[in-house]
Amino acid sequence: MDILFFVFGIPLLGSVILAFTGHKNFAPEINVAFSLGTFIAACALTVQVISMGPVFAWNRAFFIDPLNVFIVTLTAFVGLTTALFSRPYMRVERDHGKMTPRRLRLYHSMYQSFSFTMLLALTTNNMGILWVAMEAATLTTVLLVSVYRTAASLEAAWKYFILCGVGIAQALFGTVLLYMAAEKVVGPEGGALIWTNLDAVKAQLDPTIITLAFAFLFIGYGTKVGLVPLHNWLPDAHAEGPTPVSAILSGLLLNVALYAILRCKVLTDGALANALTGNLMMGFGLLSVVVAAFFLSRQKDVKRMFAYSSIEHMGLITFAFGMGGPIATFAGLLHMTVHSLVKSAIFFVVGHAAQKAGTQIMEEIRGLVKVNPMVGWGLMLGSLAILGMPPFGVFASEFLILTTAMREHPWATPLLLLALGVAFASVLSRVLPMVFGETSVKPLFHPPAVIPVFIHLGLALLLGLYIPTYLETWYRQAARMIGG
Amino acid sequence: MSGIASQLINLFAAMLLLLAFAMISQRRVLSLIYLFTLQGATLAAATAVVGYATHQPHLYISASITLVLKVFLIPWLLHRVIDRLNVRWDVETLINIPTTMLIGILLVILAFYLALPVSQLSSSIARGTLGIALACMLLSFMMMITRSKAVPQVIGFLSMENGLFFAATAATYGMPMVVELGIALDVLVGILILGVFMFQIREQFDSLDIRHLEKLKED
Amino acid sequence: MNALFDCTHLNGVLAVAVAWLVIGVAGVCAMRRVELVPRILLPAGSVFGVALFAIAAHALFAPAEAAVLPIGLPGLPFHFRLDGLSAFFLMVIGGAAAGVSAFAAGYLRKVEGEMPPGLVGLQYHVFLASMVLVVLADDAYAFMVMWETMALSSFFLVIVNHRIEENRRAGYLYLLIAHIGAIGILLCFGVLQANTGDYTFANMRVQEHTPFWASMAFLLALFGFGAKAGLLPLHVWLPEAHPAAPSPVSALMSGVMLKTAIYGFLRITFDLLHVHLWWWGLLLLGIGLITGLFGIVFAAVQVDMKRLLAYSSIENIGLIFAAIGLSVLFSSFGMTPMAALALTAALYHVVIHAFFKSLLFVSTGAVLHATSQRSLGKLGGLIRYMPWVAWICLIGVLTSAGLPPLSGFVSEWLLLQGFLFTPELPSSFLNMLIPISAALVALIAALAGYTMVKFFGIIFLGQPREEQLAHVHDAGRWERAGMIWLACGCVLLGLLPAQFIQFIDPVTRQLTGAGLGSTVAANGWLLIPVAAERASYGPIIFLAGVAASFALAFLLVRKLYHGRLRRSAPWDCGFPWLTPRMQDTAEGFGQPIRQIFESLFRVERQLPTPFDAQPRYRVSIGDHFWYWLYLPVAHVTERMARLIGLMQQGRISVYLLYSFVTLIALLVWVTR
Amino acid sequence: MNPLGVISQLLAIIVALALAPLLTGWVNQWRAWLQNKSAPSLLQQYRMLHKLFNKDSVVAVHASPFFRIAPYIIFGCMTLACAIIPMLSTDLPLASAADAIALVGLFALARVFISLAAMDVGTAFGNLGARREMLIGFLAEPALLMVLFTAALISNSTSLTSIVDTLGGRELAIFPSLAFAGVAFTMVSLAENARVPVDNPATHLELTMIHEALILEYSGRHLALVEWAASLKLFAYSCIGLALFIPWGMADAQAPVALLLALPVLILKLAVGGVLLAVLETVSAKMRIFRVPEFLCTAFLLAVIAMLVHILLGA
Repeated sequence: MDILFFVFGIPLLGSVILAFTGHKNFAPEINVAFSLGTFIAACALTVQVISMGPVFAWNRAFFIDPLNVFIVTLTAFVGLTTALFSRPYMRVERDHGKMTPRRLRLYHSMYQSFSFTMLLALTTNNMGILWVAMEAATLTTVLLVSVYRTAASLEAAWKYFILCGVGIAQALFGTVLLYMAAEKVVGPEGGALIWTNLDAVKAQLDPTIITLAFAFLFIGYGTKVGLVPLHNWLPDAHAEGPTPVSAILSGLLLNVALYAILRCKVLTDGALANALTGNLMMGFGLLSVVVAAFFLSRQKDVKRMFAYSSIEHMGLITFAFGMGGPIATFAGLLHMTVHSLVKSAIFFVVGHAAQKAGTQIMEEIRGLVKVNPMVGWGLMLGSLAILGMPPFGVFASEFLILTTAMREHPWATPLLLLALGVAFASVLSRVLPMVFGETSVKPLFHPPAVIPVFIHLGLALLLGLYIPTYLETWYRQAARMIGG
Repeated sequence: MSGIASQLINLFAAMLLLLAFAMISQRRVLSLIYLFTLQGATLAAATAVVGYATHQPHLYISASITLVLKVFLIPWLLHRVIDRLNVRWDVETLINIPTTMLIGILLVILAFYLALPVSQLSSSIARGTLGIALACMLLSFMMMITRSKAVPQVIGFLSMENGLFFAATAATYGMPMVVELGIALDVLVGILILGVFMFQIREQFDSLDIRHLEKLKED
Repeated sequence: MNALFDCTHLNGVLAVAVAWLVIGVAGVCAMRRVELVPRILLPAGSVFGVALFAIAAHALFAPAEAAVLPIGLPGLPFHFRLDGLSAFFLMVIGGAAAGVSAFAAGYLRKVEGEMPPGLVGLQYHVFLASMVLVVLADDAYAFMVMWETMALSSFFLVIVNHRIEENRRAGYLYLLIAHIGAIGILLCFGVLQANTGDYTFANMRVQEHTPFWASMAFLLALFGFGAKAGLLPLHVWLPEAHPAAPSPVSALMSGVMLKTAIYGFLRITFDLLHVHLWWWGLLLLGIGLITGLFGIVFAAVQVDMKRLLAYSSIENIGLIFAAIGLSVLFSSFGMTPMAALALTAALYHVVIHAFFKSLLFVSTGAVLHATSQRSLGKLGGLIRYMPWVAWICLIGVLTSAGLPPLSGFVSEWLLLQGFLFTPELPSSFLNMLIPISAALVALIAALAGYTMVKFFGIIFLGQPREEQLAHVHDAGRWERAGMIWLACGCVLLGLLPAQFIQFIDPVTRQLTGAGLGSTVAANGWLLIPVAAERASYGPIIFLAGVAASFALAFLLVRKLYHGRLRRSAPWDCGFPWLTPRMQDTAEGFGQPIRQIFESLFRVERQLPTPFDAQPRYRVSIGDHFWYWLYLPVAHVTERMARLIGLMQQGRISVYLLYSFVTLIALLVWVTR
Repeated sequence: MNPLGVISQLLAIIVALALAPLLTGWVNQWRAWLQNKSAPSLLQQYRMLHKLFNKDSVVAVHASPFFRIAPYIIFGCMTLACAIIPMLSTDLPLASAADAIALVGLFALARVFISLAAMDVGTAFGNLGARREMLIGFLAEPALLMVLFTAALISNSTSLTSIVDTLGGRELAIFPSLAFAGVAFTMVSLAENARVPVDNPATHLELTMIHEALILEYSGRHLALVEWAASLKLFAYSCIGLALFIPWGMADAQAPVALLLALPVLILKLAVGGVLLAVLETVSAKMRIFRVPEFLCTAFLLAVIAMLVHILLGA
């Protein structure tokens, strides 16, 4: 009986309870309470891991090491803040009549089960279960995206389902191949899908199978990371779902999918002597960065725009991990953290802004600093942070990535320069008139939840200026595991 | 004994491939469902035979799961859906059938080429069939691409899962039990959600033609 | 390496930076109390500016000090180091900031724009502090963080009046170019760290680079810092951003912030890279001079006084870069004394530009404050109503025109002296080019005179072109104080070059290994860079000469004749209906330049036809770079975006096809 | 700073102040003769100055103090200019305070002040004159600077005295660079001193006038000072020309006799130069104001070519 049980026991319980009480007036608070519980459990887990190193649970079915524990904490934290944000947001939606009691029940219950699947995917030691959890995450988020039942949201959800379902299917085939390769080494019984076992014997795994397997796994989980050209579901899903869902999609789901890829990368690198995985990740990462940057310059819908910026940043992170080496890997992990913090913060403010203006079209959102300075400055600072302006943490990681790339892969830097420039120009040119300038809209009757926004931004700021030593050692260990 | 078994398995594998082609060439929704059911049955049988031949009891279980899920439950659901939404008419494909067939043949060749080195390394009696499994998967993938209605797309998706199951069986006598169960659960939930979706899509667009689902795009 | 809290120069400077930050935050805490910022905070800030000036001046002659702050990236805490170069630029920052803050104390009484004064004060002081820390930074990360903070704070100051659309546009353009430049600098550091993963300047100093990588670093630095300094063709933000910002901010941006770019460039070119290739120098010289000519020619035809000054900043930056280029050229041939001479000219110009450009900008601020009028065509005759501003501004104008005995002339003189040594360069090809450059420098200087006469004459002299100008008020107490401080800088730097060069000497010794200090010190009041028979310049004697003959003439005329004076109307050429509107306009004054340099401009004229009911003549001066470089780039980007956008036209089958093709391709690739 | 130096310095200043109007008068006289007019007397300039000093000076109602200070400053500048240009001797204590570049700066200072003063009154003519003066200035200045640079490169120094020392000390040789420089210098000084073909000091034709437009509002003592400054400027330019191109006969340091000898030599050279100027003015026609930039650009180019020639041929 250990903390791990609570980490995903709580959200599971929460989803069950909220399935019945989700429409009640106090449901948002319950939601927050469960997320808080999860977060506390996650923190306790973190402490445990930091103090006594990697832990196994339930005869090696679950495994917590520095790599996943930090994503676990991040997940739990963003889950909590998003729950805080969704309180006033969903109230407003209900008052606008966009959320019926049934939908609220569905929403809250799915919210909890989504964080359950995330945590399951993160903590499991079994590649098969990892796949199952990812698929389950897809299912829950599909329901969340389609919660408004509008034509657009249905279309988005359908595309999301089909594309990710197909992608995930590839991942399953990859897993089968992996199992097949492992079985010959580990033996048919004795959990040939247990990651730690595989990690122990990864050098003996057969290269040809592993190569094939990684190809499938990369396509599969890459679809969920949103790598170009597998990204097409992502903007629709972000734009059409409720804003808290967009926040957790960008803040959590993408990270977890990338985490899955990293786990596979470690094994593959062990099995193969060549730089296959690195090249693949750099190539797709770079492609994503560039393409997403150009997409950014054509957006009209604010949430869609920031969805593309998520693609861009995921590409950057993938590129960093692809480069490998201690600095780049460290930067990748750091970027993962700050991106999910900042991006979810942006979605919070965007959500409020869109509710005020009653639209997500950027031309019709104007002069936020006039109506509500907190929201306005939140959006301004958040956008600047996500665009890599110091002293926010995004800049720290981009600094490390670019400087490392400059000497190791100079060919990539012009593309990165181009992409970052275009992205900066596009986003800033749209955010400026939204934040400043004239406006006519009225303030909302529910006070917006700006605390989560500024908590996130504050943390991002902190990570840019000062990284606590335990966090640093944690990152370093993780980086070492990924093979930095 | 195992000789017959392996022959049986190869036979079933061949049937699966045949069915996959049949699905590609099939125009009518109803017969698509029948073919899918048949595919599921074949898959279950193949699994069972492998289990019998290699004395692996858990394969019986997965065989039975397959049977229940893919022969009875899902086809039944699909039938209900198309009855409710009466969309039993013909499906026009985006690419014409002969072309699809040709591409399909190319895909099969590719799949075999890919699977050959791998299946050399397999210890399973069904090793030769891995290529077929991969081929089935790719074929159903292509079917999803070419179909313009929701139901056939879903069927393609499911038959892709069939291909995966068969691959698992053929290559490695199936995955660990817990994983099998998990996958089965996901498939089940997935099909349920899809079913619900189809109703909602229907009431939104009063048609299941996914060409209505092309509003969200870059303009 | 010294502990915090013991009394060193570095800690003193850091203390000033912190003090500025505290002042800024204090302003925000009392957001509602409008008068707090101008009454108390800004004067305090200006006092700290003086303190910074003093500390830095003292630190110049002290050995370098370093400190490490416990913040930053893991394994890369913020390193700060105070050596000659940084101390010198800190002097510039402190000196200019003191004057400008004092002026702002008077200027910001009236709330500027939509932002509450507390917020403006915060951004203003963060801007100051970040500039200080940029100059102190001793590792790439600290440098970049402070650099971007500087850009960000100044960006917010530019869009203080964000209601006005073109201000937002100006701020946008500014931040965009600044950021892209910053990425260039970042990549330059990436080159310099040479895969060591150690981003301290100390490490970069010891790295040896192949010529390819060294040139790469140099070009990236030129791109990055050029974008900030406003070198062609990255200058377009400057004339947009400066008019948009409140005048004290324009003063700081133009007078000080541009200098941080010079600082960074010197730091990288002379300190971190120790090889110099001769074509670097040539490149710098070329770009610098073209920038200078372009800037001054455009300044001469402007009709908005702040735009005029902005373009003149471009010109000055160009001259500074030309001097640096000359210095690089010399040092690449190992002629260190000449390199030192050219570098001295550059640094001297850095200082005086900081002073006179700040002075001119704050003067425009005072005029703007009194008349709320930026267009030269609606000003005039202000010397009668605001004599303080006018006469102090005159000093700035004469300095900026590069006239003896004021300081503007000294740097020009030193630069030309530098050119006179070029025949000693070993390459005859260079010898051919240098006279042309010298000629260009002379031309630029002369044009500066033209522009400044236009600037001062149209604003302050003549008759007021609008009625309401007749009752404008002069600058207030604080404003005068700030302006006088800056004016004193211009005058003293002009009269005591020999003394001030002692302050530049440590820097040139640090960067080039030689300095003028000793030779200049040898003969007191005369400025003799090399040898008395080669060249000498004694501003004080010069001034004494003019003053003496002035006084003698005055006295003699009064003594031998009389001092009678009659007032009467000016001669109206027999046309009694003269109005002030009939005076020469700014356009008119710039017209000859527009004719001579026609090809540099993109002129759009609206000529009246004989049939117009009320005929009007409109002419607008455009910048070719905008149409030849920026718009095409924008169009290409847009077209590419449209092409890429085709990828996503909503059809799920197509999306599936993408994944399918990717899968197949990948499989084929991995198993090849 | 030896007593002799002080003496020669003072002598130089006095000679300049005294002879400047005379030179102007001389040129005007010759011009009149060459154009078959009856010439004014040689002392006409002095008479005029005296008259102007006696008159009240009438100042526009809204003229600022600047307007009244300017003439004195201009006069001061020109005096200093004459003081630092070696005309009699190369032993000038003041010369060390300002070298060739500073000399150009000095002229620029005077120009800026007179232009600003002209703009102060705010009449159409003042502004017009100021604009044209600055236009000529910004083209003439670099040209003059280049001419001086050529000499400076030859003698490796920008200090006027040592330039003259080297040029005067050398044996007679043809310097092609100096030839170019000489032509350029002549053109520049024509422009700078408001002479035909650039400007015509004898007319008040508003389409063309430059110098006269500048000083239109001046009268009385102020006008006198401005006019005196103008003739000083002409004197200074002539002396520069002489110093650069025919420097012989000038006294160098510690030679009182040579100093006494130098004066008649100078007067002779000036007389010849004045005649040449008059001839030049007579044979050439006043050009349109828009042709002036071309004229001066030619001068500028000639000067640059002179430098190039020097660097190419080392001569």
